[in-house]
Amino acid sequence: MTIERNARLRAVRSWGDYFHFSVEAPAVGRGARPGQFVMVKVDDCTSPLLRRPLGIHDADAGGIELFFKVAGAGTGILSRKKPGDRLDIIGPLGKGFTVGDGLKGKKAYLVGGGRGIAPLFFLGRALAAAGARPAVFYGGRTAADIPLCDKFEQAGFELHCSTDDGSFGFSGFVTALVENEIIRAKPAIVYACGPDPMMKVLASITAKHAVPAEFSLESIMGCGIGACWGCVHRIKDGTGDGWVKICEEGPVFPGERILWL
Amino acid sequence: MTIERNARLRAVRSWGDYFHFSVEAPAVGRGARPGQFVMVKVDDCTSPLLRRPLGIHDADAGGIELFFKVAGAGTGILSRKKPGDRLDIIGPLGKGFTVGDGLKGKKAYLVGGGRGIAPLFFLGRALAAAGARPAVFYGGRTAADIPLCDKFEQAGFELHCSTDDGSFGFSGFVTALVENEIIRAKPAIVYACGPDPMMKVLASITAKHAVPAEFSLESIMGCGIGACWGCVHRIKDGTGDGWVKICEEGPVFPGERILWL
Amino acid sequence: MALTAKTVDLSVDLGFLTLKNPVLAASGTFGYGLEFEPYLDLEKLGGFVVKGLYYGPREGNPPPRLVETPSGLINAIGLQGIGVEAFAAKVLPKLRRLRTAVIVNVCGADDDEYAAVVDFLDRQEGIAAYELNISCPNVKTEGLCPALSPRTTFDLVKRIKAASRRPIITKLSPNVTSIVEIAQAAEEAGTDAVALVNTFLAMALDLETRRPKLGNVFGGLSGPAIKPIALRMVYQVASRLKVPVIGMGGIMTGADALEFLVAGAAAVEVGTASFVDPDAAVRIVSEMERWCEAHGVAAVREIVGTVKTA
Amino acid sequence: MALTAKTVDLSVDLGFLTLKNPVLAASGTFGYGLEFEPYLDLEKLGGFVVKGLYYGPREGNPPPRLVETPSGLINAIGLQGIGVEAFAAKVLPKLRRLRTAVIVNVCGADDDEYAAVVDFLDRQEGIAAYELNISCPNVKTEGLCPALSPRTTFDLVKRIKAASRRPIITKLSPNVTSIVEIAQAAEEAGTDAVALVNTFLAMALDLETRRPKLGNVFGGLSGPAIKPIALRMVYQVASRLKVPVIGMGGIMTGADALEFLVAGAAAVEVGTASFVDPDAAVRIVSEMERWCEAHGVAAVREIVGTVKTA
Ligand SMILES: Cc1cc2nc3c(=O)[nH]c(=O)nc-3n(C[C@H](O)[C@H](O)[C@H](O)COP(=O)(O)OP(=O)(O)OC[C@H]3O[C@@H](n4cnc5c(N)ncnc54)[C@H](O)[C@@H]3O)c2cc1C
Ligand SMILES: Cc1cc2nc3c(=O)[nH]c(=O)nc-3n(C[C@H](O)[C@H](O)[C@H](O)COP(=O)(O)OP(=O)(O)OC[C@H]3O[C@@H](n4cnc5c(N)ncnc54)[C@H](O)[C@@H]3O)c2cc1C
Ligand SMILES: Cc1cc2nc3c(=O)[nH]c(=O)nc-3n(C[C@H](O)[C@H](O)[C@H](O)COP(=O)(O)O)c2cc1C
Ligand SMILES: Cc1cc2nc3c(=O)[nH]c(=O)nc-3n(C[C@H](O)[C@H](O)[C@H](O)COP(=O)(O)O)c2cc1C
Ligand code: FES
Ligand code: FES
Repeated sequence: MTIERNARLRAVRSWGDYFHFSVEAPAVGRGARPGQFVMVKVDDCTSPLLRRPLGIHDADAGGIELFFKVAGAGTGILSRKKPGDRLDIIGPLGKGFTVGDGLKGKKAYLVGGGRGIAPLFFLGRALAAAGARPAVFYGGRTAADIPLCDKFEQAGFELHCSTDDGSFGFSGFVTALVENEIIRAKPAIVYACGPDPMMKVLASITAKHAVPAEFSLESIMGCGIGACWGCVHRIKDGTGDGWVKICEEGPVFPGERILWL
Repeated sequence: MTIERNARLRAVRSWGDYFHFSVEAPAVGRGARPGQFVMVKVDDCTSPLLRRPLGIHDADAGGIELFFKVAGAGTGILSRKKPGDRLDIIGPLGKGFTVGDGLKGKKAYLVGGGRGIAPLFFLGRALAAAGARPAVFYGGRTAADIPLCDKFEQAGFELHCSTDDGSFGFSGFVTALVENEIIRAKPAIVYACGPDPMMKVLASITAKHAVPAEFSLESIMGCGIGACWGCVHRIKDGTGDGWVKICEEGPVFPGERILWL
Repeated sequence: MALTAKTVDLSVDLGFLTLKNPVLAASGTFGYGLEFEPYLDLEKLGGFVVKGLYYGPREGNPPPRLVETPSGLINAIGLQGIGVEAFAAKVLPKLRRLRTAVIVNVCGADDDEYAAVVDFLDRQEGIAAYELNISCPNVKTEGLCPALSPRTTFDLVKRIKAASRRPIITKLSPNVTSIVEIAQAAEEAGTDAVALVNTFLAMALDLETRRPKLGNVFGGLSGPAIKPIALRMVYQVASRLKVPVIGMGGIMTGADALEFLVAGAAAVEVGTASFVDPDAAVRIVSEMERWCEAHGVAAVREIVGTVKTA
Repeated sequence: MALTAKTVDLSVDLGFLTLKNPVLAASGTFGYGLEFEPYLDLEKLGGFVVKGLYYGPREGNPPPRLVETPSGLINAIGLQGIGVEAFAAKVLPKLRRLRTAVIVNVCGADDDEYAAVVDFLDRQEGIAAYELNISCPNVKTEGLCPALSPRTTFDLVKRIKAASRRPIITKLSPNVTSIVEIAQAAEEAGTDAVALVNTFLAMALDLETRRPKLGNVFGGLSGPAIKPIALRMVYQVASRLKVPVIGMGGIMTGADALEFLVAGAAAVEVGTASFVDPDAAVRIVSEMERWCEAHGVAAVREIVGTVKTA
């Protein structure tokens, strides 16, 4: 958990509304685990006022990578940064995905919808390093929403793509594609990040097929460090359920603990 | 009075905190007279909220030039614009300096302090075109505050420079330099733009020597178009005095009508 | 789908006045209207409210009169203006020709002066309604004004309503514990509509000199900074009043204006935005129109007061 | 001029409590303090106010709980928290070790609960003072809270002050017609200090769904947007009260904090800024120190209440 006020933007790639940043930030990169996130200050201006949470797309000792979609003012300002510009980021934050030793040799399905693909590259790399056999399911509304297909393929991942409109890969929701594959070959675990409706469907699919699953949740965040109680989601614990802070106890939760509202 | 939302920034020059912009804005440039100003939107962000007033440094049928000093957030944002960026400007606004026919063959002194030099280049050109003999007095705190000396010289103006610290030209206030010259050779008129204290002193000098003078005043401006009553200065009229809108009736006023507070 | 040019009905009926669209330019931010002719077509507005008028000409406050704050503007103009006689002689003849609603913002140092202004204006033609400015924070000590108490609001509105031949819009102050209580007092006194909000009493200091940044020390805060509070007040008032509510406070875009309508405003006023973009009010009208088109809303009045909370 | 490292005396004396510097982290924006240990040295703060505590644990409001507005933030957390018993058992032992003032923000659904919280905490060690939160707009309908009336303020403060063995700081709401009147009621009831302002009652709508953006419909506005109003209120109150005023509302920089001191605040609290920069409060302390150095101010308390208006 470092404040890196002077992280140099090394390189920018973009595909329409989607942007990939490579950022020099050794202290953040060194500590990062898959599923964690950073809080990025987009501007010195007080509007937008708050930092924006972005998943860690990849990390090494030199820094981190980010992958984001322009969703509004904050990500819009961010998208106009140029290589050489400085970013002010805090991270790594939150608890990531569980990459257990027990996964060695086993299949793991990684399901990303749209910008939700962001943390799954880093996760896939970690799984492969741990000896698991990751397969990535990457869905979007249309072909333009899944720009990272090449990157995943080049990195040697088993990749299944889908588009809602059938413009690329499987035609239909990525959840249907995943269910087909679960039926064909049941994985040891499913990891997912994407819009709530997608994850809600996936939660019922994994429950139905009794596959353990972990989901990375989203919320508007005030602080990202557990201080404001702004980012809560309904989560079950031992005795009951309550509003749990995503930034601190998440953003990743086991499927069976999440109450979808 | 045009709103030019898409004025292309053609070129930028800078000297420390001072910036020179060349802006493509034909409709604004064509209508401009010396001493008028534009209102510039520095950003889409709501902070700073208001446009910033800047004098027209030069103008022709293709556009205008601006010359400004970074004074705070707004001019700071402006200073980071790059050639090719678009500016949103309104102008030309206000009433400018009087360039009367009666000045033919006569001496006119143009006195600029710091960023107050901005409108005097355009004025000097207009005076020369009208057959007057302009002499420019350009003062600053130190040599770094009078970066346009070369430009005025290259344009063929008679130029007198001063710095408060003596690092370039006459050592002392520009007002003292002007008074010396008025005593040597009384001009037909004095025009000035600069900080209030400078202009106040100059007003008493020109009054003492009975030289007509025109001063360009500054104020924080809400609208720049006479709608908010935010930019008033104490000005005498036929019957008495009152708070008069600088943006609409000025920014230039004859010396004898201005009440310095 | 091919859209014909005029699919959306933007008109709104305030009961006492029909506006061609719900957007009025707000008082004090639109001069006497004419200042904006180079930048927009005044007839494209629902209407405009001219700068607050006292009976006689007024000096206003010493400068500085404006200071910017984050996403806001504090003003302490102090209602400088030409007075009703000059207004009637020099301005009104030009405004009268416009096919748009001209509303006059009525001020007074005391109740008698409000009455005198209305009495004088009642004898002029070409005014659609009066907006009773009982809420300017810039004229008395620390923002004192009739709109701070239900009693003074009731008394003043009652007196002016009884005397006036024209509809009265009472403009409320946000600097109160219960805006609903004040609005209800105005309604009971017979106002034809309420307009809210006027500016928030505020100040700014220059740290270097330790002096107030405004000549008047206190001023009124407007602009996007206040929008969330203004919207809350409009929502609270609109659900409890029978007379129409005119909403304002930080409206910069068509979306902002539509939010005020959803919250219950029958019409809106655009203030500070006209300083940033002199054509803001007309842009906002067309942004509203486009939003309605894109969302299949045939008449903008359909969305008034449609907040879903269940 | 060569300056030695520690030329400026930053300490301030509130009468009942001496702070090493005038900067406190504000309640609800600083968790229980410990969340910030990775980012700043808690002992460099004048102190901090922990998140508001009810007697028992509290659920808080349904999400969404936050929405950004221009230069502002609306929150409707609804005081989710662990309650006094868990606080005393799990948090306080860690806070007690810190050499900085730990202030507890005390909440209650009714007067009895406030009293019960204070009674319980009175039996714990390591608390410098109580901040009586009579002004949270997020728990009852449309922002109702004791701080909206002088009567309820007086009664509650009087009762708690009589029962408490520790100093009481009463935290006031800005959602009132006369903040001075409420502050005076708190002073008459015996409060040791007042803190202002809490958040402004506000709302935001999602135009597409026409739903409130907050689960609780209403929330409290904080951040730079409110600073000009908060500063005005601090100035009004400070000149009329004998007890010290703790000022807050939109403080982001050392200059902002110094402005509140000039306006009359004896100390300040830093709220929303800690979300933007977790180390904001400590940065503000050092910015204040540097400003004092550069301006030859030997002790920061010298600038308290030094507005020049003549
Ligand atoms: C832990 C975490 C990790 C994230 N990682 C990524 C990532 O790697 N790549 C990426 O593209 N995005 C990611 N997001 C989402 C990203 O933070 C938001 O898109 C961004 O904050 C929007 O900011 P904005 O100013 O551009 O849009 P705004 O104008 O603030 O919002 C645009 C719209 O999105 C909604 N919104 C804003 N923030 C969120 C949010 N956090 N969750 C849901 N809806 C929201 C708003 O209500 C609004 O309707 C992540 C979010 C979280 C909580
Ligand atoms: C008609 C007119 C023409 C101008 N022409 C030029 C020009 O050609 N070149 C140039 O460099 N500047 C010019 N100025 C001044 C320029 O507008 C201000 O420097 C600018 O608006 C400051 O904005 P900012 O956001 O950078 O600073 P801010 O942060 O807004 O202000 C910085 C400091 O300057 C003070 N200030 C701000 N605006 C003014 C103002 N208008 N007058 C006096 N003090 C002010 C503020 O109170 C503050 O102390 C002109 C002003 C006017 C009224
Ligand atoms: C410079 C200025 C002058 C104003 N003058 C008046 C006035 O004369 N009468 C009045 O009722 N309101 C006046 N107002 C208040 C506005 O009409 C409006 O209520 C307020 O600014 C909030 O709207 P906004 O945020 O869109 O500006 C003035 C506001 C500003 C900024
Ligand atoms: C998320 C959030 C939670 C808050 N919780 C509390 C609280 O528990 N008790 C309290 O007295 N004030 C609470 N406040 C109000 C702040 O302490 C402070 O009064 C207010 O935010 C204004 O200061 P600022 O603009 O610096 O944030 C909260 C504010 C925010 C933004
Ligand atoms: S974002 Fe503040 S607690 Fe999670
Ligand atoms: S700046 Fe608005 S009247 Fe001059």
